[in-house]
Amino acid sequence: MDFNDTPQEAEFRAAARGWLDSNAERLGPDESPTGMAEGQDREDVIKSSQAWQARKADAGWACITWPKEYGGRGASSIQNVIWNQEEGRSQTPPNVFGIGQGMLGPTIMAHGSEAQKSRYLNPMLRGEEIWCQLFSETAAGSDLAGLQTRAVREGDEWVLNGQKIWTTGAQYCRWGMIVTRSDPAAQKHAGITYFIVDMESSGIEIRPIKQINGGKSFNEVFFNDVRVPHANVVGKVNDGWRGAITTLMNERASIGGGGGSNGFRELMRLARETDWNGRPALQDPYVRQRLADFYIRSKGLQYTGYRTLTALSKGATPGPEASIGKLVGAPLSQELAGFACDLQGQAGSLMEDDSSWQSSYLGAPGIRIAGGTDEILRNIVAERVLGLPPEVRLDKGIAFQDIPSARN
Amino acid sequence: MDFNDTPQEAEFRAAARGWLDSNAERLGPDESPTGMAEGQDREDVIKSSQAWQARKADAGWACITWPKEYGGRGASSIQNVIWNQEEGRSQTPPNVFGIGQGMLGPTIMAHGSEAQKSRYLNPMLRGEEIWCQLFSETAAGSDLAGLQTRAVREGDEWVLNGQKIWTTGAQYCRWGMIVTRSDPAAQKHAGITYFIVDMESSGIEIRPIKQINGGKSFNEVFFNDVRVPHANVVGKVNDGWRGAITTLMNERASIGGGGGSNGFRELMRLARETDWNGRPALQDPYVRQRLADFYIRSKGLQYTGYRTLTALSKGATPGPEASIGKLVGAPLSQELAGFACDLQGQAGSLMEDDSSWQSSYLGAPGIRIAGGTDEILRNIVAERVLGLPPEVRLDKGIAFQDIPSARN
Amino acid sequence: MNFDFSEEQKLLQKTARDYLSENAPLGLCRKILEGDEPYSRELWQAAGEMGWLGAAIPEKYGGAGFGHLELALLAEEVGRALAPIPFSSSVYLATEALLVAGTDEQRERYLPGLASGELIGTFAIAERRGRPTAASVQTTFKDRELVGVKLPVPDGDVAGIAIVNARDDSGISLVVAELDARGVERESLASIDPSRSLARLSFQGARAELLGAPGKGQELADSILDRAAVLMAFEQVGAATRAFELTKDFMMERYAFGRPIASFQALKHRLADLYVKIELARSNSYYGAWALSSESAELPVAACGARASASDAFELASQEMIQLHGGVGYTWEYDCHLFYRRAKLLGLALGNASEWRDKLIERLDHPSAV
Amino acid sequence: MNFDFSEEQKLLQKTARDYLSENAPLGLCRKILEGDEPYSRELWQAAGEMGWLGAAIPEKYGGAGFGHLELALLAEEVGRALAPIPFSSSVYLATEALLVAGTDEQRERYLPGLASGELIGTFAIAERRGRPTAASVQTTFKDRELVGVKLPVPDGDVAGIAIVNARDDSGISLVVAELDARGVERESLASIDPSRSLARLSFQGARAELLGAPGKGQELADSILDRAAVLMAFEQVGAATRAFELTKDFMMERYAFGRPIASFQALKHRLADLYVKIELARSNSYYGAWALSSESAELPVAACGARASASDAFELASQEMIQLHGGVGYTWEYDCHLFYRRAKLLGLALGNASEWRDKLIERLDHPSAV
Repeated sequence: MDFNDTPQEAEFRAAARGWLDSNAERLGPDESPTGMAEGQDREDVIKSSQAWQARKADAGWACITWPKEYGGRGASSIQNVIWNQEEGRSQTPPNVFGIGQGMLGPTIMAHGSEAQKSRYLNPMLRGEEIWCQLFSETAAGSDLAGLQTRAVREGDEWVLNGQKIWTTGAQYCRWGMIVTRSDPAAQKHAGITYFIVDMESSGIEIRPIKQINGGKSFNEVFFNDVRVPHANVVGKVNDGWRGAITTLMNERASIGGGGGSNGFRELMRLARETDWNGRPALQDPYVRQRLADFYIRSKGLQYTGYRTLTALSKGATPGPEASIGKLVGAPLSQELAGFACDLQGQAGSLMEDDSSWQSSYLGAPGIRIAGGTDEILRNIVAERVLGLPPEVRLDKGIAFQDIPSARN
Repeated sequence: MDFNDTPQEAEFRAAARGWLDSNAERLGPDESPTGMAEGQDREDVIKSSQAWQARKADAGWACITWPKEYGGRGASSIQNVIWNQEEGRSQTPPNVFGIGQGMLGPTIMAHGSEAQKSRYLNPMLRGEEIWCQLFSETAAGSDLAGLQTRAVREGDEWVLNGQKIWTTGAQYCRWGMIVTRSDPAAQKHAGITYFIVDMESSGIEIRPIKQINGGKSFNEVFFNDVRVPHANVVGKVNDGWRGAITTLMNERASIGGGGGSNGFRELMRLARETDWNGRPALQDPYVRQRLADFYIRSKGLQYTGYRTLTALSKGATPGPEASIGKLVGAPLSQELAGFACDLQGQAGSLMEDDSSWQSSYLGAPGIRIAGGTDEILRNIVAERVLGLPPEVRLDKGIAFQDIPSARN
Repeated sequence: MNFDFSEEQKLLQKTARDYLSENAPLGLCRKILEGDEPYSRELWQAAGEMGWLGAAIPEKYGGAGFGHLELALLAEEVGRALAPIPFSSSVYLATEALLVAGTDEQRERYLPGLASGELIGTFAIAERRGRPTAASVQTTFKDRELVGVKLPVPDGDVAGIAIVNARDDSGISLVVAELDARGVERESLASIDPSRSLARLSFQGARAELLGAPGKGQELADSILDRAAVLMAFEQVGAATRAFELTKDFMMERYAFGRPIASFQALKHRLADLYVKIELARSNSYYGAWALSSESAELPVAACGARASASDAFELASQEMIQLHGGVGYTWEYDCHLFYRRAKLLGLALGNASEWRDKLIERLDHPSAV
Repeated sequence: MNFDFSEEQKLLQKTARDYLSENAPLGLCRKILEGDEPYSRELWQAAGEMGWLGAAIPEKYGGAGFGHLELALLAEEVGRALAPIPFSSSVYLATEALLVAGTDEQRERYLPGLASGELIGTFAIAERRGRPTAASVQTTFKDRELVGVKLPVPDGDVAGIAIVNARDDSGISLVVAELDARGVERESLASIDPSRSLARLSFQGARAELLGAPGKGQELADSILDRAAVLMAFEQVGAATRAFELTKDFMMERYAFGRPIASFQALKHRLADLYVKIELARSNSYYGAWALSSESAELPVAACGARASASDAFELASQEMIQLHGGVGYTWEYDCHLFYRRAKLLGLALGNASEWRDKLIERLDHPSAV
């Protein structure tokens, strides 16, 4: 039991670090890479992000887990973690390609036609074209397969009508991948078709969604008679659920191990500096209990991440256990931020700036929902990790159009 | 808003107190009525209990909610509460008739034949015959209607075979009421017959169940070719579920308002007298938080009981809201006793006597299960109080014998 | 045993609910939250006209003279509506302070305006982050002049008077200060719930006068906070109940996997637990209302129980509301965040739930102090 | 990154598990619980022969010389089996105390017996109810004689030696006392978990000798408790995991309403939450094992995290075990209560979870004290 790389891992890390050190600035121990702030000029960010991606691609450091034939280096999961750690210690632009490179590219490799692979994968890898994922709908979130966006075939084209939601970066994406209902008379999972859609098509309207914390990183995307060539079907017609599953599995796999900071250190500082009933809050036994509980859960997650990394290092592939991270971490963030507000007494309701505890408290509920709610994650742990029986399903064995989707 | 009786209630209370004061000793403010302790001579207790019951019956104070025609006085729910309060302030023997008088008697009144009413109700009211309820089975607890004890008709008799569990007082009961499976080919709730059974019949074997705290207040009762006359069917053959529901509703209704002591005062004393890190535990802010939480939940229950009593006083009948009492109170008892153990430090694992915190901690899990588990109570609150949709049922619309009852 | 409100009291409550559902839908709260107005002047004026603001003020001071039980029910309705008005500051705090400690002259001077709504009052005691003690009060009162900074002061930007605790020769005293006078500077501060405003009040030699006996400021403040705590508990229970109802309704309408999400057992149990938590808070609040209205010696203990349980219930209800709505619950467009913000604001306004729990045990331990 | 045990270590663990499932089914725990024997002598002897008791004792003192990582895995198995033996007292506490503070002569005198099992050791520090401090120690050590009462002392009825903290001229010191000597009286006390015994030890001028430097008793005790905390955490995680597995299996087999109760969503979510809690405790315990085995300066912090989370996880697992078994879980006949009792006993043995959480923040706040 130790925290060192294996010799092979150390060698890989040295190579990665070597290239990074000659191409980017190393961050100091307390620095973080630049994020994409609200209001920052988006075009500039994208340009610098694309420039960095091209540089990596030229040197063979882009999409390292992709097979060599598509421009990657066939790296293992643990090598990917090491690369991400090292890149995270360098001053690099925010990455806006994750959804394409991490989730959609692998889907195209698995289910796409040869023509699709040769047209789309390389520009995706080089960051020349940015991709978005058009999955959730207002009435199809946790129950994604309940999606209702319609696709109707007309000759060599398909006509799409409907509405997607929670689409990251729709405004600056060149391509999207969309799951649609192509046969409402088939059973729920059997009438879904998966398309590549040109985001510049006419009939697409993109509206930003304002979140409760004022942020606008997501969009609604409306499809109004949008025409898509038949050649853009990924996999087979009415068999799109299989491809969607591949995308979702890759989403899960892209959750890294480790568990970053959730503000515990800052909370300790707050407790040290805040007067509570005549002494520093950190001296109050009740405050201590709460803080200790946060620390223990947060470290428990971090060390669970170490166990996952160890398994990856031994050749395992990421499994549903990764769900624990979000299931524990998201409510923890909310409790921790809420407690920090409480610790400030009446001043805890002052909304100071975007990096305040109040801001975290407003942002936290979103983390408990996005990318799988607490409840869906508990189902995943219960069914896929523990092997408990699935939910009783009332939506199986009947045509999609006959499944109740609203009262009466 | 006040805590006084209405004039009518005050009048009733005065009458009750008047009779009690001339027939029993009034308890001091810190005294409790004698309970039935483990190991006490049971026969003596029963005899004194029967003597007291007969005295009440002679004076018209037995089963006061029963209609006058059966020997009661047709008292209202609030009058019953007042009577119980006043009787509780007198030195009286433990009551061993509750199951019969509170649950089974009303069932016989509602569903029994005239012959049954005239034979059984009066001796029940006078305490001359004690009754038990034979409902739960090892594999039919929360799902009571899954019961498997068989009843097969042979001419004018029925033959019972099976096993009941959690029967209180089976050893000293003269009669029992038992729900049985009379038609396994019918749907689950449609093949159940309800009987009055003579507990002195041959073929009945009673074995005490040892609980985890060492207590033995419950029994298993085995039925081995026990013969019951057809005249003892309560209600109609195969329609016993209706009667069982009546019994269960009366069980719920018999839960009194108010919420007794759960040891908070004793916990305060313990915290005052225990050293915790160099000062009395009661001075420790963390201990205070825990204590306050216990107090607030416990008082919240007590005041919820006051609200229920007020509704009764205005003529309402007890509803499923009463489930809150046990749902909150049972886990509270467990937490409170567990915390009291913890507060004693290492000495918290010493098992001192039957009234210790350790003993409460061992007894508490039973309270969370008996008479409806936490989970069943949450279902009741969700469905009957809040009107949420029922569980998806896989055991409807098919013959009982075809319902899966074990893996494969 | 009559642990319930009277028919007349319930009728008053129903009238208030009907009025608010007509005139103060959640859109009104949203309008204040998104706009520049600090509170809804129309609603405030109407509340004054209907006698709500003076519900506990005797008629001789221009009030409606109802009493505290009636006021508690009105507070519940204000909570249900998330009404964007300085009700708690002016009614539970400033008005109660004057009722508890004011001279007849002071009452005559201020109560009629507070009752009509022409005057808004507030209670300014916080000075810095954390849980204050008597020893931590820095504001001074000397030669009838206040010097110091109070923040955050709820509704301090719109109030005409503030009850302030300050250090003087005799210890801590309460004083009343007129905020439009010389020597007072106000600054609006951003609030986690912009439908309710917060401010910084700087007193630079502002004139003020004693409220109650000198040196009794801590005891008086505690007593005023106890009264406000009960009323605030009703406001919180009202808001929690509304959050619960909206969530339940949404879950009955929203389908997933072919059935209403309210039919999933894990979610049913969550709703059951939330319901129970709110009901216990309601019962504790009832007890607080009884103690307040009957001037019972149990008020200090009852206030702690009501306040702590109502704060916890509303906070949980607001969190569950977003979570059980799922993605749409996290959008600005849905109303969930109005509840989430308000829960945090109210939960901190008079000291957080853990402070009240701590006080509870302190008071139970020293019944003489009650 | 290799945050896992080695294949050799896992093999040792598997051997232990196989041995225990053959020779120490839950019936063995029940036999001790119901009978008069204080512990299973057969199992104890076997544990000595297999090298478990001396896993962390160097070979030159008669130990197996494996190390603390191996010992941690053995502790997990002892926990899984609810083994009715004085393992924690003798191995985690007395043995570790001698390894940390013993002179070479003391080690030679005691460690071979502790390794073989011929000698049982314990750690006697509690004197009364509550959370002790250095100032509350009443037992005295003067002229090489101990005077005072320790209770409860785990396995004090069967131990041959006890490490005792006592007050002497230099403050608090640790001493080692032989319990069969003159001046020692023992009395067995009823335990909430009769499969593990508790005793009162009265020292009436019993001979004892210093263990470690005089006046360093508090620091030494803290250090020994940290080491024991990590090992105990593994024992607790092992027991919690077994409770979880048995409960899950039961719920898969037990049908209600025509389906396994493990298919009801509310219960599935409860199991998921319990699983997660146990896994986090396991991860914290791994970190503790790393810190212990590598003599890291992080041990004092890591021990707190491991101990607190493992105590909470086992306690919850034992409570959920009964609840999710329903009625039969509350019968003496089923094994649930064996876990419920053991969880309380172990949870209190080295100080309860809240004490360790408190220590954790104290230590994080003063890294110099680490």
